[in-house]
Amino acid sequence: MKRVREYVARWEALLLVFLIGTFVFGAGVSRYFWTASNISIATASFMPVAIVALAMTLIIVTGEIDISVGSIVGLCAACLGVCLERGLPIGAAMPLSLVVGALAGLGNGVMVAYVGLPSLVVTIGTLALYRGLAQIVLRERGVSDFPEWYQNIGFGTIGGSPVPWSSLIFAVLAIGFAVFLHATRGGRALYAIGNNREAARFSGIAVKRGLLGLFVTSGVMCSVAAIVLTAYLASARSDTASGLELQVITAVVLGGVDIFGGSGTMVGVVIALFVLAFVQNSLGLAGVTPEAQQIATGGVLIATLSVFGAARFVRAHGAARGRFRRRRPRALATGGRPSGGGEESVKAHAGRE
Amino acid sequence: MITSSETPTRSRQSGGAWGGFADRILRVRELGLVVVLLLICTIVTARAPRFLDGPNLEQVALSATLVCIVALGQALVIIARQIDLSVGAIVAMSAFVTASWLEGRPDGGILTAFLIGCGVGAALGTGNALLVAVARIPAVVATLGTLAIYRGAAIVIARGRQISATVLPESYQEVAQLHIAGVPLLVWLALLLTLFFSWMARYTRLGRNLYALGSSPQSARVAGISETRGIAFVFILSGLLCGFVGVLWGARFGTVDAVIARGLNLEVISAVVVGGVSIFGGSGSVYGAALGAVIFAVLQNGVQLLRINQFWLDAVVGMAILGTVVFYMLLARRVERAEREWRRLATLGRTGLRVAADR
Amino acid sequence: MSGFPIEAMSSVAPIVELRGITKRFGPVEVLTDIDLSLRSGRVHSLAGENGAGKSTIVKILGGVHRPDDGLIFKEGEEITIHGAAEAQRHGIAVIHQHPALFPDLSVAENIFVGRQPRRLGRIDWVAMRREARELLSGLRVDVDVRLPVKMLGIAERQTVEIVKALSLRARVLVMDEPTSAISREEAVRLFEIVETLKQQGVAILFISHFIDEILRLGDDVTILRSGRRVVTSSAAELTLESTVRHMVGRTPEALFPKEAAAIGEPVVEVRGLAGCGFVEDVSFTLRAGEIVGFFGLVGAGRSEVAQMLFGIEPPDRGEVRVDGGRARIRSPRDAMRLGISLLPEDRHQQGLVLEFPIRANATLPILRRFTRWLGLVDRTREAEIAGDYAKRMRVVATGIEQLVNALSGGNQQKVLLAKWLMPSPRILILDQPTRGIDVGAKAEIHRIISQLAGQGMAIVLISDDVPDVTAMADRILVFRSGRIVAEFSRATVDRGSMVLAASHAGPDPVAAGPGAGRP
Amino acid sequence: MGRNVRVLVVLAASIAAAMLASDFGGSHGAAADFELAMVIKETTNPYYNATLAGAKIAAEEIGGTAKNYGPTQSSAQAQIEIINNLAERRVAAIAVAPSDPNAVVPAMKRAQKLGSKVITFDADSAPAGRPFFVNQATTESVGKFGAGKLAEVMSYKGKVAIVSAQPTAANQNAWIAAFREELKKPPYTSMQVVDEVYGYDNEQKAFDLTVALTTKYPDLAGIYAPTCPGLPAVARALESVNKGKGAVKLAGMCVPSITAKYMLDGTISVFYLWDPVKLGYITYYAAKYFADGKIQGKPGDSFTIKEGKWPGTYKVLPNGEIVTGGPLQYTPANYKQHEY
Repeated sequence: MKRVREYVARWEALLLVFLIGTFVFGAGVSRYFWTASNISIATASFMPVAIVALAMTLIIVTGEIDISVGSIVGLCAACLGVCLERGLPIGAAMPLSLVVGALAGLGNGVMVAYVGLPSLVVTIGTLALYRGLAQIVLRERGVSDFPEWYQNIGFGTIGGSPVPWSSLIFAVLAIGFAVFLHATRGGRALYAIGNNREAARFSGIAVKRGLLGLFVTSGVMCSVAAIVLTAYLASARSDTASGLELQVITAVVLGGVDIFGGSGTMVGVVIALFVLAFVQNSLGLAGVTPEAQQIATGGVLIATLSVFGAARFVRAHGAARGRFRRRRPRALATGGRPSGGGEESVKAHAGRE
Repeated sequence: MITSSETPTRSRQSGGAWGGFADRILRVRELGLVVVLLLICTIVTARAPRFLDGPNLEQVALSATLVCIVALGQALVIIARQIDLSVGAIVAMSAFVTASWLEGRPDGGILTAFLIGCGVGAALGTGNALLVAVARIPAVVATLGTLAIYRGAAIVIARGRQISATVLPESYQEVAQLHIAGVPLLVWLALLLTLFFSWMARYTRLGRNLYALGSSPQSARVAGISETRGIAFVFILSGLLCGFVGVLWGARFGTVDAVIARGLNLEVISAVVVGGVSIFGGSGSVYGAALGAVIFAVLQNGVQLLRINQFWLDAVVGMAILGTVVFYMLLARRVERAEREWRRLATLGRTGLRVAADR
Repeated sequence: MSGFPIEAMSSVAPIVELRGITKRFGPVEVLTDIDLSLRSGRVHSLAGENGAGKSTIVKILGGVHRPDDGLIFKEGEEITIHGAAEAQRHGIAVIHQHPALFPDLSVAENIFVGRQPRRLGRIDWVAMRREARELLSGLRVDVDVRLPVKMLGIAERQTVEIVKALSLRARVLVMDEPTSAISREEAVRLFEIVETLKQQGVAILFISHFIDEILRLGDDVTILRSGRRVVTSSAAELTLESTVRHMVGRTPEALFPKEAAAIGEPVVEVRGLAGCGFVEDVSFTLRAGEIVGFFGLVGAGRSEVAQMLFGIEPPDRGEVRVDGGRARIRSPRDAMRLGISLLPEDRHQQGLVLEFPIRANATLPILRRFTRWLGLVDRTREAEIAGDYAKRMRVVATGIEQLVNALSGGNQQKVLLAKWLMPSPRILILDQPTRGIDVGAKAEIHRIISQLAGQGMAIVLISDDVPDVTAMADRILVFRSGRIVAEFSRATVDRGSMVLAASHAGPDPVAAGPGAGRP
Repeated sequence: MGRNVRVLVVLAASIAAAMLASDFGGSHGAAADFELAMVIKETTNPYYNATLAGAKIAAEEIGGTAKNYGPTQSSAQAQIEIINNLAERRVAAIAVAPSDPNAVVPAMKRAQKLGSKVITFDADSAPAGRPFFVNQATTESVGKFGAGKLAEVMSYKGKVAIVSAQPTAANQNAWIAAFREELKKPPYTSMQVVDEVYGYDNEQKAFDLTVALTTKYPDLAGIYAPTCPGLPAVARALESVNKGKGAVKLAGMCVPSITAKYMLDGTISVFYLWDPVKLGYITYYAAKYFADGKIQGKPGDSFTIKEGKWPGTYKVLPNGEIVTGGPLQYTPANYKQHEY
């Protein structure tokens, strides 16, 4: 019992081994893998997904989901494109796209938190809606001619170093999100909501407002990702980032976040992001076709879930014996150990573990 | 004696005012769909009378059939409180496998082709079933994973090849052209399947068990309904129907490659949700999902005919999904409120004594 | 008073009989040497206070628990009941207070789920509805069998469950507190149904908190106390008073009764509070240093009043004054600002986040206090204070980082208490603080409550445990059907009349029909 | 816990062992041999099998290898990843057929910086990204050809609709622009373009849209469909509504292998493309010579193929293009010679 729990709790450690394994594998398949420029570009190419995954982690921790992220990125990219067409400087277009992202997230959030619809259905709807809006504003046009300094956000590196600008943005955001999730009141509240919404409400946590805030945050992060991705692509189009949600959710689940909410760490997700990025990169360097990479990604997702499924099964099995039960009240008065208040029984309890 | 035996004190006759009201509301979903469908048709016809032309209607119906058949399976999956995101990939896989089998056989073997397609579909559906029903991985992520795997595998198998009308047997392609009593065979097939699965969902214990599972898995366990078997059944069935559609796909479009039916999953889920199947399981009807598929087909054709810019289509679809779920939500709340109000009055004793009306 | 004459009792052989049943959980014996006979056409009522062992008997009959000692006979043959399916095979059906049905399926289907009548391989809906209708009308119940169950009230759902049991040819019906969650009128209907069932020859075990129901409905009555059978007798030989005496016992142990404390100024004044659908006209005053007991049965409105005061469910009408000023409480946070804490009834659903460690659970409502700039939590201080409180509550655990789901019920309750004391409330509402925990922990919690009152805290203690309330409370308000129906002071309290007030004794509600039984 | 650590150690060790067992640091001498990496729009399009076949013919003639790299579905982002990977592998030459002319430019520049020779073929990028573009046929010639031939079979009058691929596909947009431009000219004044729809490279969409077009314009006389997976679907849709076999004149561009049937039965009246095999062939030559330093890739440079399948002299035009040929119409007589 204890071992399985520890095992899951140490998911991050296992991921780290995976990551190291990936590096070993990458170095094995190509002598160009372990070069500064390759590490740099592999990192840069994954940053849009990574940025969106940060907010998605928070959403999944609360037990909700946002399928519409790819479309919000597309909508924000379209917004950047239209602004550029209209002659607006990119410096002004970026805040505007942040506002658009926030509004898109607000739409999701209101429907989920205040109208009370399931987030899966809402975001499937907005997945189509936001992509449609992007198509309406940008139609068949692809907008390019972004200024050089802006394009640098996507591809360029800081000074002479191999560190891409986008990874700097990600690093700052990731630290911010990790601190928020693990060290602040708000983060604690998210876990509480994900584990037991009712108890969170009884503890004075504003659940609805919290969820609304999360979806808005997700919208804003999508917008940041759109800014990075548009710079990376040097081009804004209505189909930007279609299918992004799949990679994002894969990364978050691989990172050890329970799809039902309540557990998972930002460190796990960040490591998982890098695992995915470098698995794809090394497979690419090895000349493996994209579809094989796709199969590999799907397989990794299924394998991860099987591990969690097994852990959950063991946990549920334990619950049947009155241990580690989740969400279900234990009838300790009539079953189990009626004299649990005593020092003795707790020792016995601990001893059994 | 405890009871004043001659007066049954409470009544909820279907003939009574309340019963009628409740019945009406319960039927509103499918009825509303028909109304919406007619409304869309009317609007489109008013602005573009050619909508009603024979060939156009026929083609709209044909477009609806493929989505419709997949939606039947998906409806049962969702009724059982699951979801299958891998449908498009299964369609592609079975279509490609079937087409490549047919490629060297100009003289047909159509029945075998159908068996192969359905077999591939059922096999892939079994994969989903194992993951969800046996390994207990949540359906959303499990089928998200298999979506990637199945699609990837299809592409690997196809190796960038397209199988076209040029090499496919004529008899196979004619399947899509056949008419019976002036109506295309495919439409008949979809109609038959819709009727069959509506019947199955309503008139067999198996079908009712799926509703029971979706409505309350805990109660189902108490009632001795096997969750594992129910979930496995719906996923395998969904796969099977996708396989069937895969075969029809090649016959209708004449060209098959590994990337066909991309995005079909969202299209199908939208049709099912708009068709009134609750995403939480347990309620909704199979023919509602079929109606949902028809509505989307008409909507797509209508957007074209009304010369609405094609770029608006996705937005319209998104609005349609959100609109219907909000509508169903409000409807459910309204029923609940009516119910609560009724209870309150009953508790206050004002309507507590209602004489039974005869049936 | 009802169907069969008393003399018939011995002449009818029992369908199911329990002999010398003993059940232990660990070292604690919860049932000792219980004999019980259920006879065709007779209602056997089971009475007893919380923890007397009633629900354990239900679980033994339903196949959830197996007795450690003793035998079960069915029509003279010894049987074992292992699991719900086996109970069903023996013709024993348990009607739970909250039936496990399928909310989206119709009444008819719920009755016949998994064994719908078929004709030519298809479900014969017409026959199914007809049979369902017949079964229901056999009980003289009139429910549209096509309605989905989610549109029915609890009473009607129970009826559906009963009909389902009958259609499964149940000969023994165990009704576990069926009336505690339904209205009086609905209860009256239920009794009519029970009467019909009797005539059909079903044996019924009826469990209730309502003594008048027990006496009126039961042909035989068994009264339990602390897992032992105190008396089995014909209902006619018992009176309300004697029943209560048997239930309560002569010298119930008082666990750490409240120490005297100076009672100060009024802190909370509630006038005409109404809401949650059925709570009406609740008024009371709460003073500093005072413990006010809310006594009543489940569903009487006690918890609802508490939740309205804490902003979980905003009231429809009424006025709440805190320290003389009118208070607007729209959310738990508003309530906490006014110095109100609520220790909720359901520890697992509403109280604790089971996957959190003790520390995080305890500090959840007041995390704000440990946050520095940007909302960062000061873990050191958090751990310090959480540890402090855990120590004061004498929580037994490996440390404050232990997850609460690994704690015993009593220790979980102490963590919950610590959680709600941390905001330093002036008004503390405790909803069943000692439910489901062992004696030692109970005494400790009582000690803490008493101390808190001594420090001038105003306390509401909600409980349906008679000795607890009488030992702890300075004043007791008795709730029934959403209203306060009686008030006792510490000096004048009499357990018997308290129990009677809570359980509908007064003008006879059953005989008087619908609408009666309300003050 | 101890068990845990052991599990991790064993896991790590086995991964390491697996890595070593696979050819760690093995022979990666590919850089010594010349490889032309052809970054295509999508791997599911048989057209690119033809260009690769051409490149392979050239490779036989002058040495080296050619290989296709591409996403399964047209996506600029996926192409960028691929170019980046190829650049990291220091592939000698990369020929790109960009999905988005601008998006690939930074990646192409980066690849050049890392030492690969990067050119475009089939579709052009923004000129900043490449020294030259191997063009199968000029945009104008493709559009003009379609317009002229379609007008001929339509007798220079009637309504024309266009079924395009992705709204963002630059190639298609350019051809369609040329097509529309051509139809504005005097001989075509009684022809009007009434609509343009996007089939998104999706058979189902193209099919449904064509049906809607024929309903919307009952007097529609012609359709121009310069989209490869789209054209067979358009043809099949016309047949399904009984407007096939020349009732509505259809002109389009695709490869014969998947489309010939509809040309043979008369549904497609004008069926053309260019020679993709030759495109691949010339691309390979140009890339190899460029990588070998035989040409600088500047306007005015030229190279000559003396012995080979398509001998001749090819010149980089002032606009940076090498044009390999022109539109090629497939007829029942010649389509069998074009096995792609």
